[in-house]
Amino acid sequence: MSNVIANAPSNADTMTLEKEGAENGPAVMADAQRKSNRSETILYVDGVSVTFDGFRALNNLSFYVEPGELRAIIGPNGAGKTTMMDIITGKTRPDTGDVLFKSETDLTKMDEADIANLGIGRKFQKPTVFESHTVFDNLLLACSGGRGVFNALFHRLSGAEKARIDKTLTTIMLDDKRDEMAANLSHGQKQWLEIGMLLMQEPELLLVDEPVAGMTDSETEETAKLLRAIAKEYSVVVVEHDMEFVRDLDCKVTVLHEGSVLAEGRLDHVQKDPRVIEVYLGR
Amino acid sequence: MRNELFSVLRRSPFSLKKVRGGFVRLGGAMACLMLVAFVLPNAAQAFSDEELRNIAERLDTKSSTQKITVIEEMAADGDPRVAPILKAMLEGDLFVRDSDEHVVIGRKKGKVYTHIDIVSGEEVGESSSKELSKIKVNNRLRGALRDALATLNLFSPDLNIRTNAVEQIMDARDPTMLPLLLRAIEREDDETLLARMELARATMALAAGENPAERLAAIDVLSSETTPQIRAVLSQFVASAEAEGIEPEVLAAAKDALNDVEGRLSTWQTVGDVYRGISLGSVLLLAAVGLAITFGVMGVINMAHGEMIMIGAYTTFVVQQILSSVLPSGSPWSLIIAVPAAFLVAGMIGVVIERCVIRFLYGRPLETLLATWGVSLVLQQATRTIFGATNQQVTAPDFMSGAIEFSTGLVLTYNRLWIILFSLIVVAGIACVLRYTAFGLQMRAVTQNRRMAGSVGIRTGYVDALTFGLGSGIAGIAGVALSQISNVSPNLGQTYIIDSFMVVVFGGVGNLWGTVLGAFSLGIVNKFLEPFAGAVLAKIFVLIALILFIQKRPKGLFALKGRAVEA
Amino acid sequence: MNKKLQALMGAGAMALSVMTMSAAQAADTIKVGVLHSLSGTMAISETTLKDTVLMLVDDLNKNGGLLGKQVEAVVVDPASDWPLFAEKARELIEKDQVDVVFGCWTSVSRKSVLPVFEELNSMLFYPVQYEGEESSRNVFYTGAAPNQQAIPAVDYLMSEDGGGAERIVLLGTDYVYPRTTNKILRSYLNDKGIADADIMENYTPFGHSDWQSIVADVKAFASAGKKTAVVSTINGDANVPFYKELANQGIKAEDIPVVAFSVGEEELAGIDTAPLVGHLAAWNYFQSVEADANTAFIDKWHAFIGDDARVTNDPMEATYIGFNMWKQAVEQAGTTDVDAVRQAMYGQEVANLTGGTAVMNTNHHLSKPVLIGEVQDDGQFDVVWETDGTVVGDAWSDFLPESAKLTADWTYPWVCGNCEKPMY
Amino acid sequence: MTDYSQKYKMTPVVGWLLQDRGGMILLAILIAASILIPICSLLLPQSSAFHVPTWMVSLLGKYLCYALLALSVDLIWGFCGILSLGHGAFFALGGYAMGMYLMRQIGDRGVYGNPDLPDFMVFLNWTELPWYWYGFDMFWFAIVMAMFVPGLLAFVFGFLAFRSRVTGVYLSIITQAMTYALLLAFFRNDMGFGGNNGLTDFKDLLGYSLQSDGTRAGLFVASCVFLGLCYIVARGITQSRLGKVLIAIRDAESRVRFTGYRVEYYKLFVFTVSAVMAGIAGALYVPQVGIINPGEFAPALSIEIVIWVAVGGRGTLYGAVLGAFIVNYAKTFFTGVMPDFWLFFLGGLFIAVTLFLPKGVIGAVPAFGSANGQSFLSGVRKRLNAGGKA
Repeated sequence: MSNVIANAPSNADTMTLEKEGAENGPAVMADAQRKSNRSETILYVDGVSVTFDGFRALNNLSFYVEPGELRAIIGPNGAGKTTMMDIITGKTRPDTGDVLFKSETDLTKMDEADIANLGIGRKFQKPTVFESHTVFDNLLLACSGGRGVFNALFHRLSGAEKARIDKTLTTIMLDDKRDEMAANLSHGQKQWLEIGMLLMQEPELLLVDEPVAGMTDSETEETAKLLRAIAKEYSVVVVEHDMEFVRDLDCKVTVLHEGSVLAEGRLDHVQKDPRVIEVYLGR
Repeated sequence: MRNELFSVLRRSPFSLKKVRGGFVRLGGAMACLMLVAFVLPNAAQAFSDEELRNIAERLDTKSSTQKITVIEEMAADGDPRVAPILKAMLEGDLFVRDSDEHVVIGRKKGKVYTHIDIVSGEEVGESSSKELSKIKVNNRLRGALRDALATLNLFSPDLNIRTNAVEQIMDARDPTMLPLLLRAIEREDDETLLARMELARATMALAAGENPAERLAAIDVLSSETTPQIRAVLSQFVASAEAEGIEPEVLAAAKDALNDVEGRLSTWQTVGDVYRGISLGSVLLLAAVGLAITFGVMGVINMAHGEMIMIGAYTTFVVQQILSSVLPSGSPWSLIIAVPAAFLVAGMIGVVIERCVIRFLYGRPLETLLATWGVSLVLQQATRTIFGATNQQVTAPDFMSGAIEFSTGLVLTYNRLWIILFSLIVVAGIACVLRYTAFGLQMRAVTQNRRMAGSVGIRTGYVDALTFGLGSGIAGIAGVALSQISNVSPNLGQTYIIDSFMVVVFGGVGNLWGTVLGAFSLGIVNKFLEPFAGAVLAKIFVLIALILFIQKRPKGLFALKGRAVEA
Repeated sequence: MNKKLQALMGAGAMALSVMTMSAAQAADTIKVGVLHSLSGTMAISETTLKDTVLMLVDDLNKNGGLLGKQVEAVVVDPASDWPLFAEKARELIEKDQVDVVFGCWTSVSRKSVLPVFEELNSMLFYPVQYEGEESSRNVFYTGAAPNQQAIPAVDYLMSEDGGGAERIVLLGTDYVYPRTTNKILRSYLNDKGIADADIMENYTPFGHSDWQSIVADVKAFASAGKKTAVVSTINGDANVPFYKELANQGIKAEDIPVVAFSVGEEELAGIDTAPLVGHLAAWNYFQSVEADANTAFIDKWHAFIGDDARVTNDPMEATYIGFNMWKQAVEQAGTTDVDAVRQAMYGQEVANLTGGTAVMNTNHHLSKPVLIGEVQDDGQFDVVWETDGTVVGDAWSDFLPESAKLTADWTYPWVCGNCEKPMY
Repeated sequence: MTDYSQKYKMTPVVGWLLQDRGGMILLAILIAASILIPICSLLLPQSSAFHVPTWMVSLLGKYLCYALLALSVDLIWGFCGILSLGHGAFFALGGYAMGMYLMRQIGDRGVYGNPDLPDFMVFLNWTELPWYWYGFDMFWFAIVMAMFVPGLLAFVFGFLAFRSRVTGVYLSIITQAMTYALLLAFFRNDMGFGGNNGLTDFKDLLGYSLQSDGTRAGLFVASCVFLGLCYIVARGITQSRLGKVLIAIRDAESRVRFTGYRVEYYKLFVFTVSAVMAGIAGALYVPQVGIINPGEFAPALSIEIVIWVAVGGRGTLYGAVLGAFIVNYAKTFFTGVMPDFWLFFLGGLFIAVTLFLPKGVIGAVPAFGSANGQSFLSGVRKRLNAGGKA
């Protein structure tokens, strides 16, 4: 009963999708470098633009994330960070451009649930957990496995699932809160719980939107540690304002500005880029 | 297409005439027969005073047939004193005085009637209604009277009276009137009226015409005109011609003319549908626009919105009651005063509701539904307790009564025209308040980010109360307008509440222009469906279309896009 | 133990105590149930009838009551909610143990309570004109049946005095009364030689408020050259906007007369009638009729309600007739027992307010005169035509093939509301 | 607080029922009522102090149907945040299915004595039964239809609406539009459902006369049983992982989506189940009140249902049952006792409950405050605090 529902579209489907994407997209330049990039990437964003009522939120945005990579994305307000996340996770459809997962699956044609089941987890800017559920239930709901309606109706908790939940509870430092209502957690704890829920989904790619906003210094430090630990197992993209935190992450940084990539590289390298200085300090 | 429409417009002079239908009437026919025999236009005082008095006294009979005979006799000699008598009779002002059985014209002044002598036209006493017995008229008599008056008026020195008489004769389409009309045409020197007379002649000449040439000429005159009456004349002619056999070229010409007229009429029908749709839309808009603020801007699911409209309507009633002793009936002032009064009353009640109930419920939109539903029940019952459950009468001022009627059959009633205009003024007013005033700015600030607004020093509670008051007040103003077309009863609000929500949701919550466009498009769609599907099915189709439309655009016509929506 | 059970028990106890109380009171008073909506959509019409019954009860008590007892009115509010009508009827009969009920306005409310009255063998007086096609042992219909209203009205329209209409528009609200009446009328008109092409039928939803298109259609239909008249079975709320539109589009009574069966003085109270003079209504009663009984009734009504501006109307007279007939029948039977009163009802005569007498027939419908009135500019009607004598109300219309076969007669040896042959 | 490891070892149904104090009490009352009330009504003499009069049995039966209807609304509104303002439509459709069966049972006992056609069809000169009336002379078919038709409508409507992600007030308003459109459609005589007068004058059900006290008691018991069963089903749904997903959807719909659940399927499932329950309530309601007419589609009725739930306490299931009883009993009581002023009381009750008892009446009872509803209630309290500062 439990594994009836297929989560991802079949391979044949994704292949055709990919072909269409390749033909239609602007990336027909047949650039060898790109091709090789594509075959190795876990996330491939190319030439993506989107407009809201005349406002251009993303403008020909392209970047790539390799498997196992920890990537930080920074940028001033309105740079398009959250919109980019929306596009990757299927919440918003781009006007033009390609978004490929593991070089083969076209994400622009799928909806949130499909993308989530494909192995992309997302943490919101504002911590979003199920406040009316206990911490345990929050993790249980996120636990990978059948997402079908009847599957859920007749679901019985298995020992393996329980063990995984316990393990995650330890990872996110909420062991003692397992039966607490999520609504009663502190802001930082909610952030962790949300990260824990992502882990329960067993994703291949984690998108984390401002994980330390509103956290105390010690919490921020713990969070950085947590993310670095996670990054050992999964590919992680972190969007953040907090430079100190990004420095703590110690990873490659992409700077967004007005909907496109301004600079890319190590943090200290990027910080020396005059355009980045201009954007951050110039105004 | 545009040329065609243009030519249609050109060919149909916008002859503004007082509304009138009209058909062949037996009484009219007989009256005219007599006229043809005896009429002496401008004959001065054909009756002696005594004769007139005697003949008028014969009106005091129960039999309509006898009354008609008398009316015809009176009208036959074209005595100028007859017209006022017949006019009084038509208006139900002709009485028999019980004391001396004289026929007098009675003019009501307060509780007493002033008696006016029918011969001299002077006041000859007064009495209460008990001493007078009315000479009763029914619809048959009214028709006869009107035709008799028309023939008398055909030679009146007053151009307007003559014009009306011609229209009346044209409506009656009675071939026996033709000789009279011909005589009138000879004397007429007003160009416009002459054209109308020629047209009237053509309607009669078609059937009565002696030879093909006369008929073809008549058809030619008729085909230039676009009215439902002409269509009826032509189609009757075609039908009888086909049955009886007639010169083929005349029949063909008549058919062509009929097709022309029908084609132009159907264009006008479409124009009429659009107008009626806009008119329905303006009513929906007025009903919904207050809700666009309380629900659209503030997010309160305001089930008491309908009751605010009702309060506005009742305020109109009360204002009229208070002013009725001061102002003459038909004066526009009571309605004009009612507008700010309704705004204040409904607005104040709105503020009270906001302060006492709704302010505790911000952030719980669904619970506002329950509380305002309770408020609506209480307000309905309160109205019922204060004013009673029955309809109250709100009178229409003169400027809102009647209609502009185009000869093409299109009727634009004044009350609808004013309501369309009024709805646009109200919307423009709200738009200005929201856009250009400090209060509008504060209001937008509070609804977008309450906490932030509070911290920059806006008194959010104050703004909330005023905003809700504004929405309620505007609903009250809508009540003033709706009292002119609907019944003023405790159920008034319930009639409009569902439609109002549909309009706001269809347009997109929080968008004033969406509400405007939503109201007008729902109105027009409804009115276009109605002729085919009937009123009930049209409404069902509109509802289903709305449901399907929301599938297509889950946030209404004008939805905000982007991140802001769910933040 | 728990709240709900307690509440339940409480409800039960309350009901029981009310019942025992009413049993105790039954010795002293005769109870009359009043089942009219005081809230919701029908309150606008029905509230007046509740007040009428209260006035009649008041009057009766002032004159010494009935059978030496005081009469007590039990008023409930069925709130224009049809299943609630059935619930309240049951409550009145079983809990309050009323001897008779005056109530209902809409057909659906009557249909809803009918099984209750039949099951519990109680008595309902229904005071409103309706579509007929019903006969119940337990209901007395004191309003007009279609042959007491619609058929005479159409006769008048087609008569010389009425304008000699040759084309008829049947406008109605989309429910049973208009549908049935119009069906009967169509069949009747066909008999009279009016072809289907000259009949236009149009139905609108309840509370329809936008009449522009329909009035325009009527004008177009009337422009064909034949004298056209409108028969309106438009219900309640929708009438005010209809007449306002009619007035504004300038439809004059002498051109296209409109005769209505659901518009009386009360409905016109919300409209400025000056532009509507000459339009018609058919009823068994008009306030304007000059008769001593009527003047006395109107004065009493004004005194009771405390407002001289309030009008009287046909359903009020029907209530008046029904109430007095019941009173006489109770006096004759010497008891309020339903079966005895029912037998005493047949042949019972009550003077109409407008002159003449109304007689209760064994089909539970009245014989009454039919009046046609013209709207006047003061919101009243002026009678322009009336039947020579009284017209016997038909439970089953002669103009519907299936019902023409049926007879209603509740006296032995018939004792049947819908039989083709006598039953014994 | 709750030991999940313990809980999941038990037989699930018994397990979560034991956890559910309010539900246990409700079921106990239902069982007691279904035994005691028929006895008190049928066996005890009229004179007995404990005799329950027939009208009371019918009245309670009617309340039970309303309670089931409220339960169905609470299932979607309290647990999934779908505020349906058109649930009366499903109730009425269920009622019509039952009404059609009862109508067919009349047979030739109608006034026109036509064995094939109901009276209103004879009267409209219809010569044969419309196709959609076929099969309704069979009880089982009518019962299946009473569940299938509302379920199908809910499925189609829900499929469209949830797929397009129509949420919040937009959803509420289109459900209202749906029931309003059905109201207008059923008013039409041409629809073949008796127009405004609806279906009435029923004689018997499965051969038992509807006028007899025994049948009334039987219908009452059936109402108790179905309310109990539907309660158990509803509780089962809310206690399952699916129920947790529903609550999660209510609180944070997009989070659920990003967690990989197909929110629209979940909503569709629970919406359909709820509509089926409403249909059952309608089917039980009609034989007890003796009439079904388009008035049941009235948008105002659907709003009232939501109010029952709110008064009782949203998101608790038994609260909805309690709310339906309180409001309807108040209505019965006040319309009889103070017919001219009862709307003041009812309106006042609604305002007072929203202002002072945001968790409904059940939330005011301390023993229930901590049950399943707790999380919801604390959420409300928080929002109240946030909003109340204005």
